Amino acid sequence: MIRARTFTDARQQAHSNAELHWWIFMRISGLILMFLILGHVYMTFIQVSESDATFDAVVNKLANPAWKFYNWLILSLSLLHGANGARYSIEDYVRSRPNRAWVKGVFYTVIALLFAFGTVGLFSI
Amino acid sequence: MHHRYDVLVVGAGGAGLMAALYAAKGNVSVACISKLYPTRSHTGAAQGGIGAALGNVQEDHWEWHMFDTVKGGDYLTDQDAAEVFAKDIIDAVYELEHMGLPFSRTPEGKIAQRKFGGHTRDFGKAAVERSCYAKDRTGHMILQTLYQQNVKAGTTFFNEFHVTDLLIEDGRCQGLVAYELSTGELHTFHAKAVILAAGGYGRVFKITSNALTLTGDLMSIYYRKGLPLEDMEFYQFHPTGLAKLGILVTEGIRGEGGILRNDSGERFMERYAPTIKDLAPRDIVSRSIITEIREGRGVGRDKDAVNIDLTHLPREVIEGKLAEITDLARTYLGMDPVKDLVPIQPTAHYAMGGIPTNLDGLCLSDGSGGTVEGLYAAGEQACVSLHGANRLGTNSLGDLVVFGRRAGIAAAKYARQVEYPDMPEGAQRESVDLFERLRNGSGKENAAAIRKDLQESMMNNVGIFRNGKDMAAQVEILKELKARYQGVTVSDPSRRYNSELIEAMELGFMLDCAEAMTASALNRTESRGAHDREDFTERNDTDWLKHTMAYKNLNKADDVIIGYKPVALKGFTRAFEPKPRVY
Amino acid sequence: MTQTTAQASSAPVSASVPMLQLKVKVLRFDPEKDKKAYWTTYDVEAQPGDRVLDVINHIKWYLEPSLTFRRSCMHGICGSDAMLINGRNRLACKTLVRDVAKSGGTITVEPIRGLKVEKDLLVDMEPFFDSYKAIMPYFINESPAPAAERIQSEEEAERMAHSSNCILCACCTTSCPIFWVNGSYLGPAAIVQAHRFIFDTRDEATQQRLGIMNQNTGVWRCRTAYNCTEACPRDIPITQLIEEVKRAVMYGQA
Amino acid sequence: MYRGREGQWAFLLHRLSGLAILFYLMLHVFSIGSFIFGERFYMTIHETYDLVPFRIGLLFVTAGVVYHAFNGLRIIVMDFTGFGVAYQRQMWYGVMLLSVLAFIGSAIVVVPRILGGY
Ligand SMILES: Cc1cc2nc3c(=O)[nH]c(=O)nc-3n(C[C@H](O)[C@H](O)[C@H](O)COP(=O)(O)OP(=O)(O)OC[C@H]3O[C@@H](n4cnc5c(N)ncnc54)[C@H](O)[C@@H]3O)c2cc1C
Ligand code: HEM
Ligand code: SF4
Ligand code: F3S
Ligand code: FES
Repeated sequence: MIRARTFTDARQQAHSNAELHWWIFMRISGLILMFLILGHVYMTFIQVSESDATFDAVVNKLANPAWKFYNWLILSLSLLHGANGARYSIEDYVRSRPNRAWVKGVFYTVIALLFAFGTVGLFSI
Repeated sequence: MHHRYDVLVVGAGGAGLMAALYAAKGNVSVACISKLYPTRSHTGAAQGGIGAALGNVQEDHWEWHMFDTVKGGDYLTDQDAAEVFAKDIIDAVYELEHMGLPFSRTPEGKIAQRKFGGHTRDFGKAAVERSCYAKDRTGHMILQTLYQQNVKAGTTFFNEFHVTDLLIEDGRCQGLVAYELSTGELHTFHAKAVILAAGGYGRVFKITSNALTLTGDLMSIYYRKGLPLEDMEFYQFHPTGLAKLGILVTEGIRGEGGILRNDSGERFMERYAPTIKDLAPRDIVSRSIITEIREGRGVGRDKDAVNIDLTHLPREVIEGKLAEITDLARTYLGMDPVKDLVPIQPTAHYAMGGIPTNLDGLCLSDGSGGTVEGLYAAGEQACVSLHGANRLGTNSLGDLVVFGRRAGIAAAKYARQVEYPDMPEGAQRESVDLFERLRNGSGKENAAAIRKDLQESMMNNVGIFRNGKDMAAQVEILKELKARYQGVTVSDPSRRYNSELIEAMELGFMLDCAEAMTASALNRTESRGAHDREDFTERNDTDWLKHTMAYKNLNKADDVIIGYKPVALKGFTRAFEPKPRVY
Repeated sequence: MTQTTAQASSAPVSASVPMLQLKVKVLRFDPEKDKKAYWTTYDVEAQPGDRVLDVINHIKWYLEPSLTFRRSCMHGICGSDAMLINGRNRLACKTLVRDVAKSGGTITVEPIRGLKVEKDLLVDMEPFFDSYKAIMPYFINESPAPAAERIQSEEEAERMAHSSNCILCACCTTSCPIFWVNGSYLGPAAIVQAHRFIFDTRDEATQQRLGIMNQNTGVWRCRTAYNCTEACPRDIPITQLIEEVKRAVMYGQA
Repeated sequence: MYRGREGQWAFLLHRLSGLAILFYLMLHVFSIGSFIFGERFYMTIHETYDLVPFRIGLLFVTAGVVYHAFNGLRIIVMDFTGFGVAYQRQMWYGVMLLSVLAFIGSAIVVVPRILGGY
């Protein structure tokens, strides 16, 4: 047996634009990242292997404030973009409410720590 | 389980949903019980449109519509019903529009209308645009819109509940019993008023445009109480259904120039209707097709169809104007009407007869004004005698909304005035017995095999052509089938979702409908409207301008008592004298 | 069927059509007695032009009466018989045997995904209809109606041509990879219904419906996987409609 | 497995590549950022990246980035234009082509290095 939901039931749904804003953010940050990351990959492609990124090479390049900013933009945008993308997945696959809460909590903490760590690193050179 | 509602509606097709809406407006508690989810009801299959004299395209008046309905019904139509109908339907269509139904529009933005067989201006002078439509899915839109409005109104639905018995004592309906498919439980519903709107019973025929679930359940239940079924002999066959499948193909194919051909490619309509050939009326074409098939000139593996040939028409016409048949032929036959001949065959389509009611939908218990208090009926399963001996295209959808609404209003009004009737002792007894027998019998009969035999024999003997000999034979066949039915035992013991049990029960209902239909048809020794007898080819107004009322003889097995009811030959303000029905 | 017109008009249509020998593999489950769903294979003879539903009916009527599924209209209008046929969501009555198997071949039939299986091919449809009801699937216009119809142009009526065609069969929603894992997603069918009203010029509750679509469970969960569009038996361009609703929400909030 | 068509696989790959890149990014930020702990620590981490599995993994990450970036573009075009929905399939094949090219391109650079042992 079903009792049809009424007009007022349906109207009482909460209102928030958060999902819309995240949706727009994913597209805009994606567009910007597209240039930043493909540029980054292209420029560092010659190195290809992480071991080419020697201490000195990295330090030298990051001495330039423009590169600092470039890298910081990548860092923050891609972490936010990636974190929100991962949130989509968590909300889809982690179905039990309590589990979802702590998985999200741990995940956001890791992202925040990484962000702090990366920022400090970038600007401490 | 026990439930109690002021008004109960059985069936959630167009008629049931309309009745539920209006009953709810009458300030009473309402529940709708349906064996299908509401949107699965067969009202959704209707394509053509709903006729109303809006006059959006051309001048039109309700009097003209009333006349067409009466004439279309071969004067067996009750003219008071036709008058109420032709007036009310105008309002009802506007009301559907106000409920949001997405009608197709005229360039001025009004509801679009088109021509349809039998609808004329000026009492038969010329065709008129009267059918209001929403593309080629008017019924679908009506069903969806009415369901939506019920969701809005918060109607309580009991979906996938099969009504198995009506509780009627001393001429008063007290409620009903229903079987819940998901649990196998029987529920008793106690009510002040019950509205029946459970649709047709086309599945008694082998080839039909009706759904597998249209098995005449409530007609049979009514009939089992010794109450009458009216005009059961009138059953409409549509000439063009896809071969084997019975899926309806619009009349437009002939209108656009399609040609019917037999096995040798001959254009056989030249022999039956030399002047207008393939454009002859529905009944003549249906009869001609059947003659060809009977004389062995059919096509197909069983030689039981003829071809419709569109190959001479330009591709644009076929794909543009006949998009629907093109799509159906491609989907179901893998044939392209542009290149291939499409096999078609007449298909059982619509029951004019059913549970007799007065203009408010109140059920009649005999032919002389007796009623069943608190019991109402509407839709295809009811017979207000709007369609008489032959229904006009687009008048059924109108019937649903006009008389569904009237039944809803009347039932709510009645429910407000009365107390709950007492429930009878052991309300569920008959239903329990029915299921006990089907579950625990010892017979080995297969219900599907019996159903197949029923459908084939009805198609052959009480189909488009009827004669005394075949129908008398059918009476015997039905006796045999009913005897075999007693030997049906359901093999699936489960309680939940036991669809085998349901199908077996439905077969029992179908057998009853077939019995009443065959007896009524055998009894009427004339040809009128859809009832065509080879042994009595003329209409006979002196003896037969009356409705048939078929009663089950409760004292003698397999016996049907035939009674009659007068035809209302006058409306409230207009009346049309019976005349020969020529177009 | 590759016969020519000449043959079709003179020879019986299907006399020459051979019967196909098929194996029909059905995923069966009866919670009353089974712990797990299991496959059963039935040998069936069918004509190429038979519907898959005809074949399943045949199995039920003559081979395995307890086989359970929903069906009614037999021609794709009632929306009862959505099933997973050979790995895709289809209406069994709108799928022909010849399109899914050759003679000697196998047809697999499973219940649609993401809804609880009640018995064999029959699933619990309540969650599906609940999401339908959540979008306020009814016309709302509280201003007094005119005596006749509300005027609407042909173009405005055409805006609803696709969305109003939906028969609520659930082929789309149960083919959506997001819905499988996340039942709180309203799903494509509900969004199609919302589209029907959002783009109806006569309706006055557009903002409320856009508000519902704007929620976490609404239109933003769609990841444009297109399974819904491929599955729809009514050829509704569902993904396109969903994208239109996304834009309507976005511009509506701007 | 549901026999979906291009759109289903496009979605699945987009999600997988996105999560993979995120995972890589997290490692990358950690390792690059680790130079604040001094050169020794930094170089130790980076030597482990020289292992063959890491190098091959990088191939896939590169292809994944290219796929995710261009499919992201495809999604944006679908979201904002009717054209995008109509030609989503064709666009997806374009995206796949680019990803394969990127994979081959980086393989040309990386494989000799793996074989050459540096
Ligand atoms: C292919 C086709 C095309 C048509 N085209 C047109 C057209 O263009 N114009 C027109 O005017 N008419 C047309 N008709 C006729 C018209 O559509 C039908 O007569 C009409 O829809 C019947 O509506 P209904 O509400 O009486 O029953 P239905 O819509 O058939 O509904 C019956 C309801 O009763 C319920 N029910 C049945 N038995 C039980 C039970 N035992 N217990 C509980 N519930 C039960 C079912 O669940 C269902 O909800 C067409 C018919 C067909 C088949
Ligand atoms: C390079 C340019 C990039 C573009 C153009 C881009 C674009 C997009 C877009 C448009 C979406 C939304 C998809 C949808 O709503 O269906 C998305 C999702 C996502 N992106 Fe990116 N992105 C880029 C880079 C990245 C990076 C660097 C990461 C990782 C850190 C990342 C991780 C993700 C994840 C995890 C998702 C969620 C996937 C899903 O839910 O299906 N993206 N991306
Ligand atoms: S949109 Fe198509 S697939 Fe989805 S429920 Fe409606 S008709 Fe079925
Ligand atoms: S399948 Fe699902 S993700 Fe969107 S495009 Fe269809 S709803
Ligand atoms: S049985 Fe009605 S849609 Fe298939």
